[in-house]
Amino acid sequence: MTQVMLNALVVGTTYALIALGITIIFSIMKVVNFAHGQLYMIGGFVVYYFNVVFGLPFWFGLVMSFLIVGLLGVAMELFLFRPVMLRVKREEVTMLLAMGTAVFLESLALIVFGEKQRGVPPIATGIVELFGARLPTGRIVVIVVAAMLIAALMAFIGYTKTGRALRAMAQDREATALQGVNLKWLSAMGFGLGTGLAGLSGGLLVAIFAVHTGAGTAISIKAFLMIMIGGAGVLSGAILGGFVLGFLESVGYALLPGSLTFLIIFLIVICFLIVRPNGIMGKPWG
Amino acid sequence: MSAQFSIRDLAVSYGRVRAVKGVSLTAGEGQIISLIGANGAGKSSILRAITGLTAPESGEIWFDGERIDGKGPDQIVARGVAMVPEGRRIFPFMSVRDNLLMGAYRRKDNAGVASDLEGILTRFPRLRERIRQQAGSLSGGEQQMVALGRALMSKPRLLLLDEPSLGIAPIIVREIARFITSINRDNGVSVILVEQNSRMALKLSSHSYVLETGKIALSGPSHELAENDDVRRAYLGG
Amino acid sequence: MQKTISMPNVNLPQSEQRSSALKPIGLGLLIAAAYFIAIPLVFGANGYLLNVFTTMAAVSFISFGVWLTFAIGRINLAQAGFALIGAYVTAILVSRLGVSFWICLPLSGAVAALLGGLIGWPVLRLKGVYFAMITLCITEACRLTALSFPALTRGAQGIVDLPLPGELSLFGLTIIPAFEKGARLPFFYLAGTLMLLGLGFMWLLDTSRVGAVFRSLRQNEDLASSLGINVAKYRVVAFMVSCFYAGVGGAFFATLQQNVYPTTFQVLDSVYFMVYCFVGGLEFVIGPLVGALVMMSSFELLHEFQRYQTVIFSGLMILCILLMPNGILSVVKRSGKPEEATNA
Amino acid sequence: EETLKIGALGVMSGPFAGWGGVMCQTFKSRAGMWNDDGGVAIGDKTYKVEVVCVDDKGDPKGAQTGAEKLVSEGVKYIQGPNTDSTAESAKTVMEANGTINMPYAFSKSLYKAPASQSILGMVASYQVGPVIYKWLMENKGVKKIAFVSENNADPIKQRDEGSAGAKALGLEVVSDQETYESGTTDFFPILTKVIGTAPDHIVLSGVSPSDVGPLIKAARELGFTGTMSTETGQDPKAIYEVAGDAANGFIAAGGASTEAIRSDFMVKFIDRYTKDWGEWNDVAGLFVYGPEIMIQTLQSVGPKALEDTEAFKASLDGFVGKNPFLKDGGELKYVGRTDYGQARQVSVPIVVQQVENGEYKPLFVGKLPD
Amino acid sequence: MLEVRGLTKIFGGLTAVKDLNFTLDAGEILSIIGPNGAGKSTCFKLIASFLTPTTGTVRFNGKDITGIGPHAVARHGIVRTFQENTSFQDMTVREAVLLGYQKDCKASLAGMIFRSPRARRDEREAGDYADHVLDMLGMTGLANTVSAALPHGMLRNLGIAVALAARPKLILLDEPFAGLNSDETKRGVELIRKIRDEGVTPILVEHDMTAVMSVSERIVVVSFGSKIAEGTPAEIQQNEKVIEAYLGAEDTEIGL
Ligand SMILES: Nc1ncnc2c1ncn2[C@@H]1O[C@H](COP(=O)(O)OP(=O)(O)OP(=O)(O)O)[C@@H](O)[C@H]1O
Ligand SMILES: Nc1ncnc2c1ncn2[C@@H]1O[C@H](COP(=O)(O)OP(=O)(O)OP(=O)(O)O)[C@@H](O)[C@H]1O
Ligand SMILES: [Mg+2]
Ligand SMILES: [Mg+2]
Repeated sequence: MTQVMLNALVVGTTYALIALGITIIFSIMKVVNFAHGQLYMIGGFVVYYFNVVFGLPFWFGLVMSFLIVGLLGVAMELFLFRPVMLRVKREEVTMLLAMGTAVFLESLALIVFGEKQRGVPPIATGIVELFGARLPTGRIVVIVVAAMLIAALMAFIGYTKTGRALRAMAQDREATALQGVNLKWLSAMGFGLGTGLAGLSGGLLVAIFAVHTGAGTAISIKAFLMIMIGGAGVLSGAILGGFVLGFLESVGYALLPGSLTFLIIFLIVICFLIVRPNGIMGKPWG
Repeated sequence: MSAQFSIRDLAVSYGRVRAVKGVSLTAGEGQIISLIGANGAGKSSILRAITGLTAPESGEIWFDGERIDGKGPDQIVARGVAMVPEGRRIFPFMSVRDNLLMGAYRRKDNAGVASDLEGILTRFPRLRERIRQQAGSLSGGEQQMVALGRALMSKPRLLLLDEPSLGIAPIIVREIARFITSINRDNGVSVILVEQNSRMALKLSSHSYVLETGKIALSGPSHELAENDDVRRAYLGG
Repeated sequence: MQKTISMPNVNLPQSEQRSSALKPIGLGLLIAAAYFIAIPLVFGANGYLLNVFTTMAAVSFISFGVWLTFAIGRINLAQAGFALIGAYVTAILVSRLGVSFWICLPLSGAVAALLGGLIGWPVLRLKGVYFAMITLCITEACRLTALSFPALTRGAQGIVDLPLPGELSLFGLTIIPAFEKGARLPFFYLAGTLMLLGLGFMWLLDTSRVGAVFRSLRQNEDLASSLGINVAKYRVVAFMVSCFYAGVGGAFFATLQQNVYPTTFQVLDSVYFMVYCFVGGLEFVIGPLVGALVMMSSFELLHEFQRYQTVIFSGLMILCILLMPNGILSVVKRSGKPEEATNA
Repeated sequence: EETLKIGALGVMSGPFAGWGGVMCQTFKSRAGMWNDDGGVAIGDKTYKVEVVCVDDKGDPKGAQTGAEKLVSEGVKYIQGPNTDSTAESAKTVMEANGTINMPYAFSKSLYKAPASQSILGMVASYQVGPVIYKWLMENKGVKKIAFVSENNADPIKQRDEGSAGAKALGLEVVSDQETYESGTTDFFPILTKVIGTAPDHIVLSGVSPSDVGPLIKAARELGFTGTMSTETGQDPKAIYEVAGDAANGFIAAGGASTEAIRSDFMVKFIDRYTKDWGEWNDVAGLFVYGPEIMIQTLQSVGPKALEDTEAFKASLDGFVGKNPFLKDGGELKYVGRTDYGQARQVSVPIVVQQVENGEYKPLFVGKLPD
Repeated sequence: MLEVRGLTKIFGGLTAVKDLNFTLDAGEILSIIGPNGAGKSTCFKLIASFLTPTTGTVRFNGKDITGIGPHAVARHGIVRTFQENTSFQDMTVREAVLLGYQKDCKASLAGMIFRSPRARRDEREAGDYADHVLDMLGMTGLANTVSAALPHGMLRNLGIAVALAARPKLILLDEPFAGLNSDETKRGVELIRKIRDEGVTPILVEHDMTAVMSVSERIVVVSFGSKIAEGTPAEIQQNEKVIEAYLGAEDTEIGL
């Protein structure tokens, strides 16, 4: 059972990291970024290319995965989402745009990166035994880094001026503009931050998992599940949702037949949302 | 009295709807002027054009000898214009403190920000009690105080107020009125006040403009307008 | 200020509406005639094109349902799930009990609608992304259920080699002859008929008072309920109609492909049903049809580009959204009521 | 000079692009080699081979439309599709139009009468599975076996068949109900339970290429010391890259590209594929048999088969070709009478191999039942 | 006609409405006033069944209608308007008002879709009634304007028009004069009298004291969720508690 709990911790931390980026974008732009998984995947490939193909250090690749995918997000905001949002009658259209982007990125990645599964050399070797459970050192490094990233992001959003402005923008764009905030710049930055986090999580997790061009959609769907559980648009909700899903998945696999685990998780989520339509803490950026 | 602020021939349109059709007005430094007029007369549209939320169709807006129309809200705010928008528009899921600090977004002098925050909390003791509370859970009057305080945090030299008494209990309306006179008197902030409560508007301001369907129908010193028969009938209830 | 202008004839707007109703009906019949006669004449021998049109028609039929849920302001990603349910109902009844396809077709719709009603009742309280995501969960749950209960669905084995539709006769009179192996035309006509019936019903619904009520739900449920409109009832009705379309469409596809697998309809299908609505234009009843036509035909046309097909396809899709964010039809026909300057 | 248009229909985008995409690329590279040699001679004429790839996106509706498309372009011979559901949907078109296809899917109803147009282009999991298990019992002393698979139709079916095969051999199946969802990143949770049942051997049934590496790595990290295998073709480099040394000893069924057994011709093909697509993928070594035997059969039947697939089908029972990919050569023919009651399978050799430092080392080569 | 007994609503830890009691006779104009956040709107929501009270009952014409749901309450004849501007954004004024008539349509669902004679008759009746309502509110000229393009004041009127189209017996008006100038407010007051004369009993929540004092026949004052006073306008204006909590005293310095 220790192993199951440790699994839940690792899965939960990685999920929380994945859920953060999508939440940021959702809360500031009201865009459900269906391309999140694809950006995650690209982040993984960025690290792979820097680390394995170009032979540079993993950590350098990780920084690059944040920057490159973040810039990609800035471009997406400036050239795709903003012009469309200015002219749409029904804001759901942005969902369609995100979906188109997802398909585009995925098919492009298939041509550029090929169909194979990729991995990077281990960032740490050895395995720690804890009360009879096994925890590879690589995983420890990754979840520590992930936890630090999550904490840093929360601090940034919660206590810096820019973070405060991001939160404000999520609630009322016009009122935010009236405080002297340059919305154009800030929303591009916010979008970039969200996608950058997607890239970063993909880049970080490639160290213990692996990445391939088709991984995106499944990641996106899981990310949606997490933010639904936690409450769409709430940072702490995303983190909580990540941990809850990680826990459900690990414990579910341990106690139930594998084929029923996700069916039951889906049913739990459906029932839960019926009872609590806004997730655990559904308010924008509480 | 120098004209710190002036508008010339401003026109604002929403699609095919022409909301403001050639309005000119001026405000001197340290003056309170008011805009009154029927519903849909275009009062809010003028304020939105001044802060750059809505791009004017034509006309000029001058502030401190500089033309500011066509600039973005961020630049206009940076020049010392602040607005309390219609319906308060506070950030409901942020604490009162964060709401107030948002007002100081443009400012770099952290010490000054801290002391101004202190000043506002002293002026509105009720906000001090609720400093950590989410602003959305405050009552309407308290929210109005947050909106006013937030606008002041940017240290404006021109404050635009869009119907600050809307939906506010009479006792609080008086408090807001006192507040407007005091910041004008003590801090020398110029104010453009848009009000349906014409009595209040004419009392507080030195100069008033009466707007009808996007045009200025009447203007003059407020105490004179208050005596005008047409104004009395249409806006002061007899 | 405001003057009271009395309307000379209160019935005028209605009579106007009725005469203008003739135009779409005429247009519809014209399109139908063209579709049923011209396409077989021109492409009759080409199984591929007939198949494309068949699939397109059936897919747009299913998408009409999604369109209706958009009309009540819900992003519905459960459509593939209910299509899967419809497909399984038909497959099980046809293969195990030998029930006629012609009975199964509406029955599948009814079963899907019934299940949709049961699930929809609580779920429709959700709005926005929450509804979108929960319906996505429903689609996934349908696939997993099909996979996990082999006693009923044969699970991973799928139900294969379904018979083609037999003849439909009434009082000894053959209305529809039995489908022949490999013949594409019968399916083409069946799908076309479904599509036109589906479209016609949607149009009737949309222009009726019920359509207005649905639109009011999208714009403001609280206000609608304060007026005595049973919001819960109407949205469940809309959802059930939507599920009925899905069920019938699913049954059609099961028969067209003569097999059903848990993967026959999955999340991606739900997404595409929704995409067709968007691409055509959410304001227009015929939107899903136009969307499906444009998207599916352009994907087929881009086949030339081989491994760049999907990239170009999605690139064009993005471009299309950039240029026509309100759907293709919004460009063809300027929508909306005349904006009138107010004279306050 | 005429062209011979041949199709490839399969999933070439999305998570399973590794199947159909490689199938299409293999076919194109092989066709390029034929064309460089001046084309293939059938009867008196030589034909340039033109490969038309159609992406069905893994969607049964797409597979049907795609099959119709190929038929309408006059294609009579098709490689693919790659999954049961797409193959079943394409089947309706194949049977109605008399088109031959070679699915890489294991659903038996594709190959059993009354179906007659589909030929299984590879070794089915239920054929290679027992062979591997038997070898493991005899050489590694495996007694307890566990199965893990993705929660999807094809893998689950392969798992069920594998499990039945293992039981028939007298193995104790300690776990065969554990599945993971498509797109799982962390396999610790699912493997924790499987390893908890203390198997000697774990079979990854129908595992998608993207999941093998992570699965192996996770199993080893969880302290699993037994053996592992899969029945589908996998690329050893990719596995090694992800799992590192943990990948060593992993057993997979494969094509004929391992150094120890491949012919010079295979090397030439590998070079060609690498030149065309940038990197060799070992799965291509599986897909290359289909086009090969297809063309060889056409050559042996002659021009009439180009128009009429009945002639092609009639020749299946007697056809004997040669296998150019193995060092030892050998025959290529159609088998499947035991499993399907008619000759509807390519007699691909059962090459069982083991990963060693990113390369395959063959363990043994088996033969399909007739 | 309306009887509110022991109405209490608790949100989390906050008691928004506390043990509120009042009654209302048909044809009487009642106003509810009180400081911001006193629970006036919440009280309306409780009566209109948008919220379910924690305890207490609402009876209408002798029937218990507590918590039966907004549409059911509307069918009993109680319709509310909203404090914020609320409309069907994309509909024209007339379309919105037509929709208000929905609950009185007698055709079945299928009948409406397939245009049964009954449905066509409904449509005619709805049209006539909509025109009547628009005429009454002086909005006939705006019939074909899209709601979203209306100025604030007209939106408030539209809210009332749509509510009236539902043919209520009791109409709950939440700040109907907010943002109207005194001339418009005066006409609003007239309108309320007219509504009453047509047999619809209005209850108002309003901060515009001039209007409240002139239109109301009785006033209920709430503060922190409980009733602190009740009486005629004249009584209320003199009530110390009300002045302290709500009205305040004139400030000579600013002259208000
Ligand atoms: N976003 C918009 N789209 C279309 N028309 C608009 C929009 N905003 C305002 N209008 C129109 O512009 C005109 C002026 O509106 P504005 O809000 O400036 O008036 P106002 O004087 O502030 O009125 P109020 O007292 O109601 O606040 C109105 O006729 C209104 O219908
Ligand atoms: N859904 C809710 N959840 C939590 N608190 C609420 C909710 N609705 C209202 N409240 C609180 O209940 C109290 C009463 O609110 P209400 O809206 O009834 O006041 P009001 O008397 O209408 O004030 P105003 O005159 O400003 O409109 C307020 O403190 C408000 O914050
Ligand atoms: Mg205004
Ligand atoms: Mg209120």
